[in-house]
Amino acid sequence: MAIRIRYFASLRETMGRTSEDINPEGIATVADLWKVLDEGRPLPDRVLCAVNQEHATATTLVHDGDEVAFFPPVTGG
Amino acid sequence: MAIRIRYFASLRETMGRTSEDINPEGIATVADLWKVLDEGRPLPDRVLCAVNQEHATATTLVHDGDEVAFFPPVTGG
Amino acid sequence: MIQTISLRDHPFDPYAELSAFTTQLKAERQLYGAESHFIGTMRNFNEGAAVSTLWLEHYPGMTEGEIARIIEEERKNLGFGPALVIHRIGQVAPGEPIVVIALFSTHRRAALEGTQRIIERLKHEAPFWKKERTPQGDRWVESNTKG
Amino acid sequence: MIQTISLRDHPFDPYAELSAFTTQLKAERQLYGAESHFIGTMRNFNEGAAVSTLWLEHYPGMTEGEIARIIEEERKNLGFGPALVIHRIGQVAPGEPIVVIALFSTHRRAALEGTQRIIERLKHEAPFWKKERTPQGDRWVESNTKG
Repeated sequence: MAIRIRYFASLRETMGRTSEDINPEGIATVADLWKVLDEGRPLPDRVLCAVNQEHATATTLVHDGDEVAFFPPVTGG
Repeated sequence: MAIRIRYFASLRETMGRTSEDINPEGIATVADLWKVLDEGRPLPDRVLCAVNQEHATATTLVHDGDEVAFFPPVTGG
Repeated sequence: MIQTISLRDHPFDPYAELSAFTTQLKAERQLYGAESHFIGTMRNFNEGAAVSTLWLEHYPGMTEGEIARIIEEERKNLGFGPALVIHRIGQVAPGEPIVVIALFSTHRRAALEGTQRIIERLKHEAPFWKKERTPQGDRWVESNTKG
Repeated sequence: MIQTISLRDHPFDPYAELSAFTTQLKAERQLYGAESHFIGTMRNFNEGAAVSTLWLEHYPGMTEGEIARIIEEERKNLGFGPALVIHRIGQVAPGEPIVVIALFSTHRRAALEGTQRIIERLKHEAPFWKKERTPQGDRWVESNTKG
């Protein structure tokens, strides 16, 4: 399936990229997706995520065409 | 002793006066003072008072030269 | 500590007042990351009756003193900085602001909670009395609502 | 319901924005006896270090969507009316406002509590990230404080 990945703030700097389009196989959740992106490592607690621009968790399901974002705790306001 | 009395809002209208200077004898508290002003009737619960421009109660002592005010519940803001 | 308590017998523009007060803080403004305001405005309806004008009576001297005391007590509790309170007296028309409160603080909690506590206490402790002019005649407002 | 959510990449005058929003309400303004504002401003000090400028990153689309969702949920709970939220993005200098919130309601509780809840939730739910430029170098702000 086709997934659009986005990274923000310190995580964007750590990952060394702003976004990427990937076509992973055999993944169901955000946690599965992260492993593909980060060389098999599990999703760290301090990394937050959104699916299609809504807050999500490690167990949120991802589908073909989704936009999935990863970012550190938010600090606006 | 000499006391300056002031009335506000609906109580001013009920009493028919804005202020008065009186020289009562044998009174100690705000409650005593009210009886002098209102033909011996006790201070009603709904009448609030201030002595020298600070909130007071029926048992607050009054002294020569004091300004004592009576008024209904406040409704500002 | 910069502080203004002002009773006004004429309409005022609350946004211009807030802007002017902030300007008065000058460089000190940068100490405060948080600023909280409350504006109470006269509605044209109250308890089911149309209200055409309001008369606000007060106790000159004590009213200002009570507002200052409330601010002082809350500042001691909460630790906010500069404070502005403007309150109308005399005749007020629908749509006109009656009260403006502004507080500045380093962190948001002091300004936000202080504003809430000051408007609540002002309504129950500061000597003001409202008389409403309605089509059924004049009536004194008997008490303020909680919250 | 009149509502504005606006992200700005340039400084703005919060008092002029509040005034303009109120003007936009026209006659509806008279329905609301209470109006509550919060302004968050950039200080020139944070956690012991002088801060010269701030960089505010956001997630275009999601940021506006999250703010709208927060307002909608709180409006359902509290029952306030018109709402304004302005938030800076990009480069911010000390003394410049970062966020402005304004709520209008019939009675004071909805506007006051709504303002407090919206700033709290915005700080913990809306996707913004602050990077500070200090004499010791740039650093990402790691988390927002409670209250």
